[in-house]
Amino acid sequence: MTEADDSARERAIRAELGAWLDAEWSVDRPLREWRETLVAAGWAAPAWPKAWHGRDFSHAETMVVSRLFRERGVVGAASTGPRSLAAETLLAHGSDSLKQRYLRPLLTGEHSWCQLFSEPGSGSDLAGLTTRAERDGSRYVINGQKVWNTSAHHADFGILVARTDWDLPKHQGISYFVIDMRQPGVEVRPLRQMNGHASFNEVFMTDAIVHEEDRVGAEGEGWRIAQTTLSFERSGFGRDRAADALATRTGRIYAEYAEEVRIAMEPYRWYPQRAGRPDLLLSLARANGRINDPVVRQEIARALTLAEGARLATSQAEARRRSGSSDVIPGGSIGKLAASVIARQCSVAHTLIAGSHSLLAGDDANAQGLVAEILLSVPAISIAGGTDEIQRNIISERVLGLPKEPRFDTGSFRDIPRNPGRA
Amino acid sequence: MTEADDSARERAIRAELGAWLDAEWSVDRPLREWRETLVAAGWAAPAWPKAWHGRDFSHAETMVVSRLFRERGVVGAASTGPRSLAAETLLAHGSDSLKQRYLRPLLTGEHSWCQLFSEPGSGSDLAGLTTRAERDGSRYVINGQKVWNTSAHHADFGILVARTDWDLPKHQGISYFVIDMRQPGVEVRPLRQMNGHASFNEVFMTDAIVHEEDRVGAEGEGWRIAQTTLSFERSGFGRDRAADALATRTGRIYAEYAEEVRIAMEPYRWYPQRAGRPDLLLSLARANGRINDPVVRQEIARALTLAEGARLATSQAEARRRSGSSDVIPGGSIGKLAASVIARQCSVAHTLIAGSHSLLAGDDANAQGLVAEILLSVPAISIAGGTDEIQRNIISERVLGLPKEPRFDTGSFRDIPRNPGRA
Amino acid sequence: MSETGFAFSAEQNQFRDMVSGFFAARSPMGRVRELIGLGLPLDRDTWQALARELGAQGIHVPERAGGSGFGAVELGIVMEEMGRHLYPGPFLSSAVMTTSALLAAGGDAAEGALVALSSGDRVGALLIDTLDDPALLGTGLSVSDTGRLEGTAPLVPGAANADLWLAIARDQPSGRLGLFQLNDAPACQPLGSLDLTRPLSRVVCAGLSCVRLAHIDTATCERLWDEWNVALAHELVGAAEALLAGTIEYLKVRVQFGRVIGSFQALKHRCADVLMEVELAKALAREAARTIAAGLPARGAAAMAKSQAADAAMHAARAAIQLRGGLGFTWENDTHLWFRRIKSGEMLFGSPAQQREWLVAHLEATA
Amino acid sequence: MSETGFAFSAEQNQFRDMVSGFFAARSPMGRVRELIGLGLPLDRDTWQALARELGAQGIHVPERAGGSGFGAVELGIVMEEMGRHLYPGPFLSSAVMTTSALLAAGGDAAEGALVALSSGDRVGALLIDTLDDPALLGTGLSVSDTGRLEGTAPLVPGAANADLWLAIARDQPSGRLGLFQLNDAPACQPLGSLDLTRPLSRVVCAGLSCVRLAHIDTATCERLWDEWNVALAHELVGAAEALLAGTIEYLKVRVQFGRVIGSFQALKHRCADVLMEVELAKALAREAARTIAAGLPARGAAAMAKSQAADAAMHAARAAIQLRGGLGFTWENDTHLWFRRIKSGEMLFGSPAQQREWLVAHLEATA
Repeated sequence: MTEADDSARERAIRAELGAWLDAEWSVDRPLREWRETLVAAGWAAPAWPKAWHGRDFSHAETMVVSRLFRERGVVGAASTGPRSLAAETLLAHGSDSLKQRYLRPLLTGEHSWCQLFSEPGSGSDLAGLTTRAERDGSRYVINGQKVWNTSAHHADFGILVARTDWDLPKHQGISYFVIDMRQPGVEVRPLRQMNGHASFNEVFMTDAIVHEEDRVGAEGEGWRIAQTTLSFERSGFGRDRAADALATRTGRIYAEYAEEVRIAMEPYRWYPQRAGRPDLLLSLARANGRINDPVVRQEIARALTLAEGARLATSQAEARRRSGSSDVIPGGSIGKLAASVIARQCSVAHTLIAGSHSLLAGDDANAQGLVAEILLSVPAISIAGGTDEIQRNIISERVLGLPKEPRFDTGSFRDIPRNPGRA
Repeated sequence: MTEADDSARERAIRAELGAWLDAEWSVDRPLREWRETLVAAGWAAPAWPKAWHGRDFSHAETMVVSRLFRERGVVGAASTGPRSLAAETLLAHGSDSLKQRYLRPLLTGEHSWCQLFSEPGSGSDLAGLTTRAERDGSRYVINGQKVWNTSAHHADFGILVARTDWDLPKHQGISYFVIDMRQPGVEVRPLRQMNGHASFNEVFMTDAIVHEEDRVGAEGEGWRIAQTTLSFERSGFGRDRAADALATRTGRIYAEYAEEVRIAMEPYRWYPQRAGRPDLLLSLARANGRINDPVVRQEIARALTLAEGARLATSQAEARRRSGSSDVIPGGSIGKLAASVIARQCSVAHTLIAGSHSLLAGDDANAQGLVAEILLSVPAISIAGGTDEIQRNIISERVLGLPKEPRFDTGSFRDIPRNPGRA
Repeated sequence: MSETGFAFSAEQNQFRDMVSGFFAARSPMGRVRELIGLGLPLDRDTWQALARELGAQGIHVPERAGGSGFGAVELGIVMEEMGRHLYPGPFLSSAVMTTSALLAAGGDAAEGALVALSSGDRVGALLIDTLDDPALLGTGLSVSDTGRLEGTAPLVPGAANADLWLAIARDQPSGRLGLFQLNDAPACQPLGSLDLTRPLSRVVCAGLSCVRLAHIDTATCERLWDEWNVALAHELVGAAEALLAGTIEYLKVRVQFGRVIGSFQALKHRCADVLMEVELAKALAREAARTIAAGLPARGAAAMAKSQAADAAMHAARAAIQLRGGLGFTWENDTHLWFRRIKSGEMLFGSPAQQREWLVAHLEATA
Repeated sequence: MSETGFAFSAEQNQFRDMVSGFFAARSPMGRVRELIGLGLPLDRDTWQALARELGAQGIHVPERAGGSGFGAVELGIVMEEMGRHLYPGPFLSSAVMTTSALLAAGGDAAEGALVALSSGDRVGALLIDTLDDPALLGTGLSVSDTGRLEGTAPLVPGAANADLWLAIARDQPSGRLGLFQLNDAPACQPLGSLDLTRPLSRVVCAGLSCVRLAHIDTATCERLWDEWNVALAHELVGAAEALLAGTIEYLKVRVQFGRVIGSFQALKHRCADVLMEVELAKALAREAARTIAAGLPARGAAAMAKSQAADAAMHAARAAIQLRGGLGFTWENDTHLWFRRIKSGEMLFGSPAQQREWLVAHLEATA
């Protein structure tokens, strides 16, 4: 398309959507009811196929819709938490029956979702999972334990990977399911972290039931399908963070939306601290009277330099990608590894700045306890979402082309050494 | 023995040796002639067997001899360079013929020795050596290249490991030889390091000849015998460094001895710089006016703390060993790894102290060029005598009991992947 | 600095085994967790058994003052095992800080308090106006000419368990520093603390009646700081060794990708580095204790021991969390309790950076 | 600091390929070694071809002064490739230091010199009394009221090859800093230099006749320093990338213990860390060049770029030596030539620690 075409298309979308919003949008409507209308009209997820609540819009066209929503303060489809992961995976791999049953209530926010992938016995080695899905006629009986399940305590459904065949090689015996979380065989327990927050859950499945039609893809296709979920997760969920601002507006629908966001975002409250808060270093050093200490200044400068370097590396890579250059290092592993280094350097600097005040936590502490929360949260950043060690493997193998680690997990899964567990 | 016995024995030795020295020792004797006398009388290496120039003395008895030599300023047997390595190995594993031919001229200093172990293709993996020793009647024909051979350029003989059987597993096909360095098939080339010194050599062997009677031990025993040499090398050669002080005295024999020491020690001139010279940090910081810079002080303190910690760790381990405690971490790997960390930290501190003067080298530079030599020598300490990586393997496997690296070098040596080389 | 190394005697090694056995039996991690859950009340039985069976609280107190008559080396042994087992009693505040202050003050007046503390009958706390730098002592607490203590001790370890109170404050008429004993317990405000086994309080003193035990000079204050830092260095070493041992144990059994993760070279090498750092810290801590026990100047030795121990222990703690993956970040796993204790050990009585500055200042002053 | 990233244009990428190809063809390592062996004489053919074919020496000089009319971004490209190929010509001293000083001075008088330098006909050197800190400029060199330059420039890069001389000195009657052009070549004393591809000289000026091109102020001096540091940051990035690439190549072929050593996890991870550090340095260097090219204040950007580039490159150099084992420590292996160049890049115009101090000072001054 030429630029002229682009702008004609933009005007057309704005005209159609504008007229529709004039007719339908009101801050006084109940949130759920509004979203039913939105989904029915195909404006909830315009990038989705026409057959499934969407309009087959291009990325650029979808941006026009988001922009107009933002301008008019319109609340969009439910997109918080693992909902989007489930939606994208179902769209890509789900049967019509699955799409039929789950996509609409997912968009309206009627159903909340969670992700059941990691297990206590398989962290870095996700494909080593041992949760069992045993066929019993037209259903599967699920036994096993999952962990690090954000929002599982209020989820209606979960996307689940479990092992259906123990004789095949590890990646081939896995299947992908939608599981009903509101059944007796599923128990959700909160999992508290060292920083005191309980952002995750453990999920125990004991003879839990999944019906055959809730399997996504064929048996044994689970690992391949999970890659869709994981790559979407790595890309940052596609969540429209700009929409969070709506939560502060007044009006019935905003209040309901704010509550939805509050619940969904609760587990992520400490995430900024996990990254080390380089933004606070100078102001805290000033406030604590340490800004003129040359040793403190060195540590602050190190942190700020690393943080700015990582920010620029990302934005320049993005610009190169946009310009079609081939000089782009694939994957986010370098950024992820840098984030760990930055956060640790911030920890060092914050400790030095706070002095003996870093002994305190909570309301009694410096900066409303943020420094203590930083010190206790930073250790997570080099673990969650793939440890530093895994990132270094990826960088050295996929980017630098060094040989892979020798493998000890080929052949039938049954014969591979693994951690003792329930399954 | 009781303490009383000890002291009676000490008096007896001192009496016998004292009388002998009164008769024989003179600073005006030629060095070689004096040593012939010394060896003949069994005072050159009293710890050695009576059959081989010694007196079967215990460690304590030997110390009495050294002490008296020191008191009287007596020059002892030749012990510089790789001589001691050859001597200890021959004593432990050599045939009578070998001992007969080599031990005496080794003690008198008539013969100089070198060690031919490392190869360009096998550094960390010494047992992967590919120098060939092919039998030809009663002799072996040697082809291959050795490297890092200190003093090879003036050595008369070398202790050599070479492969005699390519079908056995790698450690089993190696044999140990004494090679005559003064033959046409042996070419010695100096090897210059990045710091400008040429302390080592490369040795090229092309159809060099070793006679059967110069094999040490049986064919295929080379690896086991080399362990004797290596463990003696790790223990620090057993060289009497206190004797170096004699080199500064006046008198004919001291002048000859000084020349012997000068030649032997030439390759080691830069070794103190390799260790980073923590002893110079404070004085250089004062001299350069940087002593009051808080950032410089941090780096100096780090270096001094590490150096003092390593010194104390060694001396405390020695004290525990003496006291018979089982709480002793085996091997010198921790100290070796610490030495690398200390030297690197010193590099950082020296650079910071010198500022733009660290751009200079040689006589024009700060501290007579020592800082430049430190910066250019420190990289060696984490490589020579076993890389940091090898030390960390040893510590984690032998001290911490973690599993060994998976092995890819079992089976016939012929089938193991190796570096391309001459052999 | 000594030329030759030293090794513990058979008696000292036996004492260490007893201390270690005591904590393993009387204060296992389950019990530590239980006490934390209860808000860390003093387990007086264990505290008194520690005094009765091991004489730990008075290990460095002369026998005439109710102690065992040993010194800094044996105190170091106790602290090292305390760090290893994460004992949560108020040992640092009572047996180290308060007791050392009393020993420094000397005299008959101090002796009564020493007897009470050594026997385990009383638990001491020391009010000071800084935990950072001995040079700042006396800038916040003062005693009027009528014997009234005024001012704030912003961070006081062990206050919640104390029933014998001392303070270092400035004697107002004379302007000299003194060690004072309080006649009544002050009001303590417990503070949210990073270290769950060693919580802090804020103590505001508004005219509390007290008596002066002794005047103390700047050199004595520095000496106290050195002693406390050396004790902490031992605790940090013990904590680091416990974490490393636990990490190794985990690496030997945890399987990923069909192999024990302890076979991955990057993980092995990280453990080797931690061990090396801890070994240097241990050597420095022991030498510093010996220096103090010999009555020699210990400024440099203490600074080196504390900075190396804190850095090594923080590395051990970070590795312990990282190498356990997500597990190490959970509340249920004990690793974070050590992480917190190590962080408090790191920052009490001067950060590693501060110690390094003191080291060079000391070397320059004595050059 | 920009909100969105930038990418090189197709023309800029093409220019980089040309520069890289030029050095690969005209200044391969064999030639670099040869020149070092000869005491590093100027290879005037290559120098002039560099000007003629690529316009490198005047890449950031306006067209009216004989240059190509580009800016700091393109200069950065040249420097990056120069670091990658270890070009040993006097580019930093002539095209960066001297040329930037002339550009800063401006005016007709400077233009003649700019034309001569851009064309490659002349090689410039700049006499300054410090390589550490712009605030120290003018403390050692001064010009008398009769136009005579006095004093010592203790460390002068590129002096041995120069035939056009400038100096920053203090104008004695007025006490103001100025940029001066010398009428005659001064006497140079070559110094033993760590960096074999960029040797230094000492220049003593005893009444050398010179003319003032312009007065310059402190802000201009700082700006020059920023530009030089940003150029060096690019060179350091190029050098680091060359070393990392060579190391990876070696790790892929070198066999020990029956396996390619690049399969050992500890070695792989070290390379990954170096790549990450270099990627951050590259991003900072490019952003800093863009900031300078846009005429924006670059104090912070330059400090970040230089400190990160120097640290990353030193890590790359240490890894390059270490991972080659003994080979990397030999004179015959080229690694040490990069090590030396990186060390000089690290220390010229302010060490990384100094850069960090400047960064915070700048942020505080503009907060």
